[in-house]
Amino acid sequence: MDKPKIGFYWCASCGGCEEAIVDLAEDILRITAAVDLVFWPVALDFKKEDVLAMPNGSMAAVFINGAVRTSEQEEMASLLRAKSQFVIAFGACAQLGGIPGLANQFSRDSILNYVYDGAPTVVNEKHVRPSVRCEDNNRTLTLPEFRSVVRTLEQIVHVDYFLPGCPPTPRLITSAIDALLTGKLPPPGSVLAPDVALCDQCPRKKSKPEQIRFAAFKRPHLTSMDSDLCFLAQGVVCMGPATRGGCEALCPAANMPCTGCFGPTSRVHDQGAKMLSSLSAAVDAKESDQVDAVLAGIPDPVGTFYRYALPASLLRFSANIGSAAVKETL
Amino acid sequence: MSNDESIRTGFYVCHCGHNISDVVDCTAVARYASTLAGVMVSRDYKYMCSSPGQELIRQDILEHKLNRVVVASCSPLLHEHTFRNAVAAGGLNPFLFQMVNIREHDAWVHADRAAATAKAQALVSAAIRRVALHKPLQATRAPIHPDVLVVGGGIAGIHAALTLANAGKKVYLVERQPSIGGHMAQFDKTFPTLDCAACILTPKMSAVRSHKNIVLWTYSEVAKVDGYVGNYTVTVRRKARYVDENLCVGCQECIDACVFKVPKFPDPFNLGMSMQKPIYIPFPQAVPQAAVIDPDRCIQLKTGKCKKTCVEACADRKAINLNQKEQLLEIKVGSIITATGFKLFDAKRLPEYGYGRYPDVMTTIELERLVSSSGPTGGELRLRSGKPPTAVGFILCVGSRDMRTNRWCSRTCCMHSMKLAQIVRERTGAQVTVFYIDIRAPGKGYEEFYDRSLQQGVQFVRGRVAEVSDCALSPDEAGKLVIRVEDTLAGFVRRVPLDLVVLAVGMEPQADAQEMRRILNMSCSAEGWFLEKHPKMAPVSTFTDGVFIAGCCQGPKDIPDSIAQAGAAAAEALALIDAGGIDQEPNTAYIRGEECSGCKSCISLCPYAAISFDAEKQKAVINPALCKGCGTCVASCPSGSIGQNLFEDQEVFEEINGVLDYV
Amino acid sequence: MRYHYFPGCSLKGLGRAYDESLRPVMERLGVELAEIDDWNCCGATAYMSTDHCNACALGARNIAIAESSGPGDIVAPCNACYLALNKTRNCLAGDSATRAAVQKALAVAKLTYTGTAAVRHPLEVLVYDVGINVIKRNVVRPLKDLKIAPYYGCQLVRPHCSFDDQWNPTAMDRILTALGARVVDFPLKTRCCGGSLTGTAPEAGLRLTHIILGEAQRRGADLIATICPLCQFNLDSYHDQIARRWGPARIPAVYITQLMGMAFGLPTEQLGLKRNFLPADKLLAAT
Amino acid sequence: MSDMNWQPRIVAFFCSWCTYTAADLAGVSRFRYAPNVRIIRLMCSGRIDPQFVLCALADGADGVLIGGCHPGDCHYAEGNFKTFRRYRMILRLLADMGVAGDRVRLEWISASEGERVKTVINEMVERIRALGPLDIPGRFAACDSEILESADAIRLPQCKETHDVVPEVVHG
Repeated sequence: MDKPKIGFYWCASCGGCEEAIVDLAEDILRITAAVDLVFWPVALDFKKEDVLAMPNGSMAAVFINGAVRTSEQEEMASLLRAKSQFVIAFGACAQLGGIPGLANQFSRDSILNYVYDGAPTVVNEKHVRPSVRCEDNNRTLTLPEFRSVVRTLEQIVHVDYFLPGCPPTPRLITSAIDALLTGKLPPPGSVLAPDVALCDQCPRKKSKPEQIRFAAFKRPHLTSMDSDLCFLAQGVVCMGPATRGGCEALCPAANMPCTGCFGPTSRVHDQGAKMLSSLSAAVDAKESDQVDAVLAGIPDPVGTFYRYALPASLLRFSANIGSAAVKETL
Repeated sequence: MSNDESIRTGFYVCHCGHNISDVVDCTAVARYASTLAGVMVSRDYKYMCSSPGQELIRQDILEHKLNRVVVASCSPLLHEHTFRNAVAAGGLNPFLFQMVNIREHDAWVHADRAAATAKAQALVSAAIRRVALHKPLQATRAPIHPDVLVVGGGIAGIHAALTLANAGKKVYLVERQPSIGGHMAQFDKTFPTLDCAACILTPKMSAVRSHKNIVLWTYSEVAKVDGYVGNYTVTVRRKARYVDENLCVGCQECIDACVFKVPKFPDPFNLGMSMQKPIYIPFPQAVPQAAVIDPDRCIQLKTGKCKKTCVEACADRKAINLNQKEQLLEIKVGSIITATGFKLFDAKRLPEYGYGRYPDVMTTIELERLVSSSGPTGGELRLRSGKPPTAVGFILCVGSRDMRTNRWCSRTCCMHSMKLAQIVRERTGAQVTVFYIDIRAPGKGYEEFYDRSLQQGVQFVRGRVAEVSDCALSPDEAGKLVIRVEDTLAGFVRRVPLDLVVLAVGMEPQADAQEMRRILNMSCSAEGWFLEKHPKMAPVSTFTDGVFIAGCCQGPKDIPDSIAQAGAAAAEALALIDAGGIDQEPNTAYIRGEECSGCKSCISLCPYAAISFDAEKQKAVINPALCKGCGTCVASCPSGSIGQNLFEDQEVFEEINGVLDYV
Repeated sequence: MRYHYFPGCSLKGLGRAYDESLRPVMERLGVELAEIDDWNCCGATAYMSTDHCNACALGARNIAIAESSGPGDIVAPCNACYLALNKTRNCLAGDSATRAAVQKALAVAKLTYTGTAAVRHPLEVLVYDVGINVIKRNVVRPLKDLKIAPYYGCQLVRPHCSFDDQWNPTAMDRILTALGARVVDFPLKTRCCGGSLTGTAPEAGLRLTHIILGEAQRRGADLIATICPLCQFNLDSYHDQIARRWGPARIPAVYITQLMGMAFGLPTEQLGLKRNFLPADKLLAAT
Repeated sequence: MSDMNWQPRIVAFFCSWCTYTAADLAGVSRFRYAPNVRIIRLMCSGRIDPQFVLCALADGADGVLIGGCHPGDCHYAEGNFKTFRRYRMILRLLADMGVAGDRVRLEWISASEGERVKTVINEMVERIRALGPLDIPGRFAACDSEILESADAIRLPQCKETHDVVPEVVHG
């Protein structure tokens, strides 16, 4: 019997998810022995034509990492969807939009203006912008279209499972692949990590007091952090209570607070709203200006509460982007 | 739970006579509801809350095997219980029900039929989506502590306390002043029968003192109330009286012996028209009949350098204890009756009437003391000059029915003034004129009392008095107080010279009514009167279960009405106690143990300390007996692991979606 | 302390003594009064009741000029001006249609009404900005032995009264006490003086004037202190007619500022006291 | 959305003890006000999960009105203070997400202030009318029109959908 065929692909991603596969170390040998790797552009030389040539549904599973921002990524996601029995959103960007998703606060034009003109390291006297097509020496060059917003993989194609994390841990990857190989699969649509928030497995859990009030919020780079005490007890914003566990609390173990890459639990629609609710309700002030003064300790609410999940949140993107889009469609 | 196949909802929209159907197209609402998911029956009916209306629900549940019910009618605060009972009568769990408010929130506030109907439909859609997620719930029954606290020892508080005590219940009666009796104790006679106020009040005051079921705490205030219906913990502050009221026999020897040979401090009971010493008994019939020492005036308490002749005079009885300290006592009660009364309007706020500037302008309560046989003049009515008055005028509605001060009618001043007018006529033969806007005499025997006033020669001039001054424009005005008033029946401006002007001051909420309201978690009307749960159907109940109101703290009223309310409040408290328990809305929050990460974020947010941390399981737990169902913890749980019965996240999300359904 | 000063027509005519005495008294107290450039009639009460919008425009022009010439409140000593300008402000604050019409009219003259400058009476400025203690410190010739009836008139307190009691104002009482005078308890403080009825319907108007004079006389007042040019005129000008009808009540009526000037030791001739029909002999003798 | 017939859509969350009761009183007093607000009753304003506010906006509300007891008057001691603190942060979040702050309004209205319900609702409706439609679903649709052709499925997270797919717990 043929070994199951497996593919890996990346969209708007930093490459960390690809590294995560390499991080499987010796386990990777066991896996490659059990499957046929038929598509992995970052490691092996495959082309789109190779995928087109495969019969529909011929791959057992494809792991796609990265958010979706360009027309090419949409095309590849759709293509791989057709060729594969299971599509697994691999990592925070594919699942929730991830760090690239923070771009959803800004319009496409303002992003391009900054990247091609505004950034201090850029010299672009002719104010050149990338265009989808250009003619040069009788040749036509094309680029994929840069979409108006960042999307999660599920907003483009149907996704069977989600493997969370920035990046997913080797342990979660191995158990996901084992589940696929053995057919012991959870219900479709599941996130392949525990549905309990991170505090459950955080080594600092015991040090969190029952009565907690925030008189000030401190930022990690501006404070010296105790290496054993709960971050929230130190006034440092830690997304752990609002974030799905399963990461083995790697960040707290390295004396950094959780930033939320595993996304919300299944009971929550909007990770940021929930963390905002919990933290601000416990602010130790009553008067408007005092409350504002404490909350000012969180200078960037979107970047803090939605660091990985803005495109998957209830509002998805800034209403200003929406206004532009509405105008265009009129 | 929300598997659509199994949901069978019955929907009912009420016309409420014409109250709803005049503005909302009820048939259109019923037609719309019939198109919504899960709706098996959709009806409109004239009066859903009537017996046939409730029967309709019961029948449909049986006939159509309904497992959810939605009624669109009035406010759930009014009839939710009615319909839950109807649902239960059909054999269904009463919480598989949702109510839609299309009367108070729709038909009564909108005029545009199309817009009001669309709004009703959206609200109905919300309820039908929401009810599909409802779970069967069990109301918990809280036991009722049988003891009752009555706050305020005026006639209302006294009557409520005696009624309860006579029924065998233990009552704590807490009064702020050193004696019970309230305003009524200051009155000479009572209308319309003109029987002596003291003769009907003092026996009740003594009965309070001697009743074995009443704990009387005067000179005391309610400092704090915790808990909930059936189970209140009340902290009472007992101010230092410096006299042990159980040892004091009221012999007054200490008062006679006080180093102040003559009384020199204004006596509040007589409104400063007589004087008292630093040690005093508030008034002759005071209960308890025990002296009290004013720490701001007693030399010993102020400076520690007094001969303490009072202590000497008390001798072996040892009732005087100058080291007494304020005490905070904690009691447990199941229900509370608030009868904290009113305060009189300060006539100085209307300077045009000259109160405080002209000695012979006084208020009705001051006149009351002057004509009282126990008053500062022994009942003899004299002007400040010592002469008897020959012409007396009463100005009604001082601080009532007035846009500048208080808009409300104080209800008692017409009758009170006529009573005093008759007494003045009788005692002095003076000419008496009553200046009024309307004479309001709506009680039993009251109109007859007005007739009697007329027969006794009391003059009535209809018109709002412009001013009282002492400037004379003619010789017959010289040395008199002159009232200028537009006589609206005769149609000209009158100048009426008088030698005594009596201001019928109205009633206002107590100065600290807001504080009391907060302590007891009640609501107040915009004017500051304690708010009854329903003006007609629940006149002595409040929005806080187990807290009742009686007397003038709810609004101005006379003695018969205050006593009637006090009796009603006592009966409500008795009904609660004798029922043995009360069903509580099962809207408590709960933690889904397997989902909780033990982050403890919720624990400090709970106002009732109902959430604790289970150190063994490393999860938070909510004690349902302590949870009051506010839902703050639910809104805060960062991992969505706290649910709230009747207000689950998903139920609210469905409601949000529903209200945004635009047909 | 700097204020825009709106003297109004009366203070340039019949009520000149008020203007003459107000200026040196305020100067002595360190109050700077800058007369509004090119001011016009306030419209008085009559115009307000015949053409509301135009009357508002008339008042608003004065306020707008003041506002454009720098920060500070407006002082209007005449009770009628004080009332008319405050009515204008209240109306423009609450009635957007009138405000728009008025702004349009002002725009022709390149003026804008902002409503930032309050219109205040000298009594308010004296009691609340300057302060009774400062007034007291400036007294060099106390008015002792003078019994004075404080008479405020009706327009100061009706319908708007922001700084004193509507029925029993006391600002002037406090100033008079500070000057060392004996204040007569005077219940007719805010009763109408007869207003313009003394001219148009003398039988009604003079009766009202007489009531005030008669009451002051009965209470043993040596003088009546006023703060309104029309009140002062009525109380001062009809003694013969009043005497013929109701008997004499010859109590001189002077401005509070004249009394202050005397108490502060300012030269008598600077205070316009010679303008009284019924000379204030006792005042002149007492100081 | 240039629909001339557009009417503001406002979702209100009122606490049962004060503001909901005040809205009942407004009804009993027959105060007429604009029909654009749909009231959802919660026991306490403290129950208002910021998700509710965002959900209402994401599902098409042009504004959200929150009503609670006056400070110091909360039936549950301090639920309204918790609401207030959340509200201050929600305003900042919304500002960063391009939603004008006055689309979400918090008002303290006691049980006796029926007239205030009328005033606040009318003011709110007029304010939203002046701001124009927010129409977040329309904005989603407009943005997503760029991918419709290439994608085989568009899945948007909406609060209404999630209750029928609740994934079970999987331990890794």
